[in-house]
Amino acid sequence: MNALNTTPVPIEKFTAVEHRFGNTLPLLHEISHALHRLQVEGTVTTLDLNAVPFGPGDERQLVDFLGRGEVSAKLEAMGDSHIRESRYSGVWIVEHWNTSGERVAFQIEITKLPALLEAQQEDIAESLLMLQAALENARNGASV
Amino acid sequence: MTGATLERGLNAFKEQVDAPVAAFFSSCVNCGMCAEACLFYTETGDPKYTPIRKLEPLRRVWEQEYTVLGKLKKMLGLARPVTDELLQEWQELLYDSCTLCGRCAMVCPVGNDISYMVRKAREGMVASGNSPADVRSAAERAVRIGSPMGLKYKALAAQIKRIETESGIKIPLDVEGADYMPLLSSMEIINFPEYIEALARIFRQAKVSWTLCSEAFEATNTGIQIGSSDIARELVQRIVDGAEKLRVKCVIAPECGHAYTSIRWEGPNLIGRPFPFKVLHILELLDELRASGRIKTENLSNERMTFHDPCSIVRKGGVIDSPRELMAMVSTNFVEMQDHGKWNWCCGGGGGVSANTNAEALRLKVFKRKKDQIEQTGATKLITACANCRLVIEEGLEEYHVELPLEGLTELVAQHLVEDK
Amino acid sequence: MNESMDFLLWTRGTAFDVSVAIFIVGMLIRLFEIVSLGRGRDLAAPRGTEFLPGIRTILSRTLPYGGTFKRQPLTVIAGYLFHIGLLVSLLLFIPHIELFRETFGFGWPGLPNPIVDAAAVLGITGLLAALWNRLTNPVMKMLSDSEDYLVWILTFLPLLTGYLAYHRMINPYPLAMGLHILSIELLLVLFPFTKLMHTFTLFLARWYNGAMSGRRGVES
Amino acid sequence: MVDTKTKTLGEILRHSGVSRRGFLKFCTATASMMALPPGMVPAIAAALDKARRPSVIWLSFQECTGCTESLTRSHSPSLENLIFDHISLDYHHTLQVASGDAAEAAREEAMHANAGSYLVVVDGSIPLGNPGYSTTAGFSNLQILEETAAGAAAVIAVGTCAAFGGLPKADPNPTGAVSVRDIVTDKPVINVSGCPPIPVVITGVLAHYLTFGTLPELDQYGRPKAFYGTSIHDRCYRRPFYDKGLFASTFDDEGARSGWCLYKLGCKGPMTYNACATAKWNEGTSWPVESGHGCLGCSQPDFWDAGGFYNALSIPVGELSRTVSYATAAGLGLGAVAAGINHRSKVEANRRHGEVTVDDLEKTS
Repeated sequence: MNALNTTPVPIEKFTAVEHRFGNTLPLLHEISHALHRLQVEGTVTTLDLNAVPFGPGDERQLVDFLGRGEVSAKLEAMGDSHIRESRYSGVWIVEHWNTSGERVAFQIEITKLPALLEAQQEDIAESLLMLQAALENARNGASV
Repeated sequence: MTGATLERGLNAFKEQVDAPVAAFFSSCVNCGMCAEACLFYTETGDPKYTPIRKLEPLRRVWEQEYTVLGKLKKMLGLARPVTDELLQEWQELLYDSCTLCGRCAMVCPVGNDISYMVRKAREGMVASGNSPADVRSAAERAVRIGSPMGLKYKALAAQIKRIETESGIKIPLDVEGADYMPLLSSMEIINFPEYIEALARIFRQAKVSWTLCSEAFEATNTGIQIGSSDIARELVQRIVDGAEKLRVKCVIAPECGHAYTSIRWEGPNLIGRPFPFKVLHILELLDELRASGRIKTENLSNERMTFHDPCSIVRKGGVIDSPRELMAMVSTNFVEMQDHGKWNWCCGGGGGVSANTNAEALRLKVFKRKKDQIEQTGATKLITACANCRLVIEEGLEEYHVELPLEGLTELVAQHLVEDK
Repeated sequence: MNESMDFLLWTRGTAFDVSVAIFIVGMLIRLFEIVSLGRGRDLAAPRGTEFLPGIRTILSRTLPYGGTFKRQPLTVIAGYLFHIGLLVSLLLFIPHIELFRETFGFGWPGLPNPIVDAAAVLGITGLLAALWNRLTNPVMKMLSDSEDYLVWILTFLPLLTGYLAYHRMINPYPLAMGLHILSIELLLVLFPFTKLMHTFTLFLARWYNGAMSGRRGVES
Repeated sequence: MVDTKTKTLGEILRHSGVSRRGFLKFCTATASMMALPPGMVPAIAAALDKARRPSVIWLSFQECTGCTESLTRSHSPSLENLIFDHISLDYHHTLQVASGDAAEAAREEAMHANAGSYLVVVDGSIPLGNPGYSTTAGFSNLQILEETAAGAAAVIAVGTCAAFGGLPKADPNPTGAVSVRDIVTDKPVINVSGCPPIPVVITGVLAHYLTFGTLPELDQYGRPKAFYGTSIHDRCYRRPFYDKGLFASTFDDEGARSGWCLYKLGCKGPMTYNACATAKWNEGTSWPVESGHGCLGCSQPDFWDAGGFYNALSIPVGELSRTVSYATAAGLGLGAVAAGINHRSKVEANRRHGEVTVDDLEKTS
């Protein structure tokens, strides 16, 4: 091992340069049009960023541009999900991770409230049953 | 060999195709620009007069004899043959409607020298018996009698005698060892003998050693006009023989376009050897005399004059500046035509057209181009340096009822010559 | 199966080799055919020289004479448009330059694609105008034979297919590119045997014209 | 324990305690993976809710196992796990525990039990030159494929070898390799080409079948349009440089460092249809062009024979310089012959010239 360590192996120093490839600007225009539609017609738009051919640095540029707004939510269902409003109200950044901590979806939603934050009908029904069962248990003498 | 046959014609076409012809045909893209340079098209609007189209028979021979694909097509029977009917139809295009003026060769974007090819195509027309009857008989007269107009030395001798008597100047004849031997055109002898007198006066003043040759005075060459090198050679040979016999240093071409071409540019190639003498056009000689101060002029005219450039002398002969220099010797009010010098428009009668009665109506029609060009200048006198142009223009102006005096440049110089009395 | 890729590979492979070979062999045969006919030595005493006037005419005939330009502006303008469009697209498009570099071992700088694209559009426009001119101008109409129209098609197709391939207007792309290459191959194969030869022989023709005139002391 | 063979996916997930939110998130990820628009999520949710688990038989022929590697090392294993949890991978040489007769028995059992509804996945090409070139348990690849495909609902040809013959078929194709489509003509065959294919594309196709019970829309090469619908070039983030005419000329020049277009360095992106530019590789880290190397065109038929990897796409496949030199030599020879013929022709015409005198001007008839 020592011999290997002393062998001079030149390592090129590489400082990654972030180039602007111009792919974020059209996307921002699309977001702007979607926001206008939301304001006027109330139409909800979802953009799947996995389908956008980002170059290196493009994604960070977009996220930096959108910034952070007032609301931020974390969801724990089959891995984490982060849903946060950007500095532009009505524009939400949604990221889903799987249980192994890898991002499986990256979206921008232009909506008043991302649907995933709402309690779901099926879960409500299940919750109601569970709650009723719990109350039944309590009435039967169990301590609340 | 006797008589003209299609076979001899085809062989002649085949002989005439050379590398320039092959390069020209390979390059033509049928863009039609040559039509716009040709007065036979511009004045009639008939596309059949498009210069390059006039070469269809020669083009077919080139294609079928000298290109791989053409030979193949000919073998498979797909090629359009050159027939006697085709050549008959093309007589009008190769003779009546082409004066060999060479203007088309100046505009062709790919650089085709169309008049070079028309001259060559006529060889095939002659050998196949498709040359116009009038030009044919002129050629016969030239060979048999000595001049296309049937004029013999007797006539010249009479003119010489008359001029000598009237002017009192001796005209040297058959003087061995003279420097210059001027040639004359039949037209000058018959229609414009003033030219001979003008020469005599100018040469006397400039102390030029010169002589006429009784065996070789005729400069015109119907072999060139009809397009037969064999006939042209015979006629040129007479001049060469005369000049060599008199051991002159220089032969002077007269005010005649095609005569200059035949003796200056084609002559040595026809006889197959360089001349032992120089050939100059009379305007070149006069310009030399002017430049060396041997002739001077006086009483310059302020009449508005313009100059018609004879195609064979100017565009195709290269005598471009001399006429301008000489005009400045005689006139203070010289105006150029809009297209002049190498861009000049033809009078419509060169290349044998004026000798061809079939072409007469067409020639008068297309003369409109020249007439308009002259009128545009507002000149009251027209000068030129070609007896044929002069006759054709006179006839044309008469047809269009335009009154305008015409004069030869040499005579004009003689008129203003400062002479030691 | 896989038609368009097979087609593309065929056009980039066998067909390209064959057509380039035919082009070169044909060109050489044609040039030899022309030059072998010779030109008689001119025995007349020259007034001027041949070489420089010949070169001068090679260059000067690229510009039209004013008088004829005024009479036939469409012929001149359409001619310029399509020749420039064609030459720019052919010689200054970077993918084409790479092909030349591979063939000859050297290349040259190209132009940005939008400029080449514009040149191609001009070229296509020029060719359409030239066709219209050929069909309507009485002189050209009379002169034109089937070869003129064949040559027009052979010239038009590479520009058109190149334009369509670049803008990916034919799908899939291998088909578009294959068609483009095929159109070039057609052009190459027929080039030596049609008046497309003028591309090369015009230099000869102009030189002969200029030299013969130059000898007589005339700038042609 | 839920019987995964009879329950729907929705039932299985809910039984495992996955909330509706979790399910929707799964559907969103699935839609994204299948390259479907986000608007399709409700439809996917509805379909997945009712989806049943299909049986899958995986056959490996003349291949390098790179396709399986690609799939099993894909960047979102839990998602694929979910999918694989809900398909029944009943036979796979490389992955299955069983071997020998037991393995073959498993294949036959799966074929029997799911006749007409199972999926066959194939990686590798089929040699027709000699059946012995590639065999499994004494059966030639051709026999196994024909037998297995007979009762299948559809065949998925994974990788360029299975889809188009791939490397084994490269010139001169010593084994006589053919693609699945050359053999299976009476069943839908989906080509998932690439060398290897992008993992999410493989799972995306399976997910599509699982979700909708149908096969996705295919392009003219039999590939799912959702992934192969646009070329690498059209989705490439370096495309603006191509348009501006800014190209890297070597792998270490200023252009390469500045991330310019790799066309001159042989990028086959313009003719290649695949999802690399968006799906990317290695957990979405990068993809060939982003890492500075041109696309090899591996998802296209015959990519191995499509000219040098480092030659620009516009450069022909053959050795052009050689063709040019040979043709020039031939042209000089033939040209000399043509010149000789023309010269002789003209000399002959000159020889036959009879002098034209003024007596020869009239036609003789």
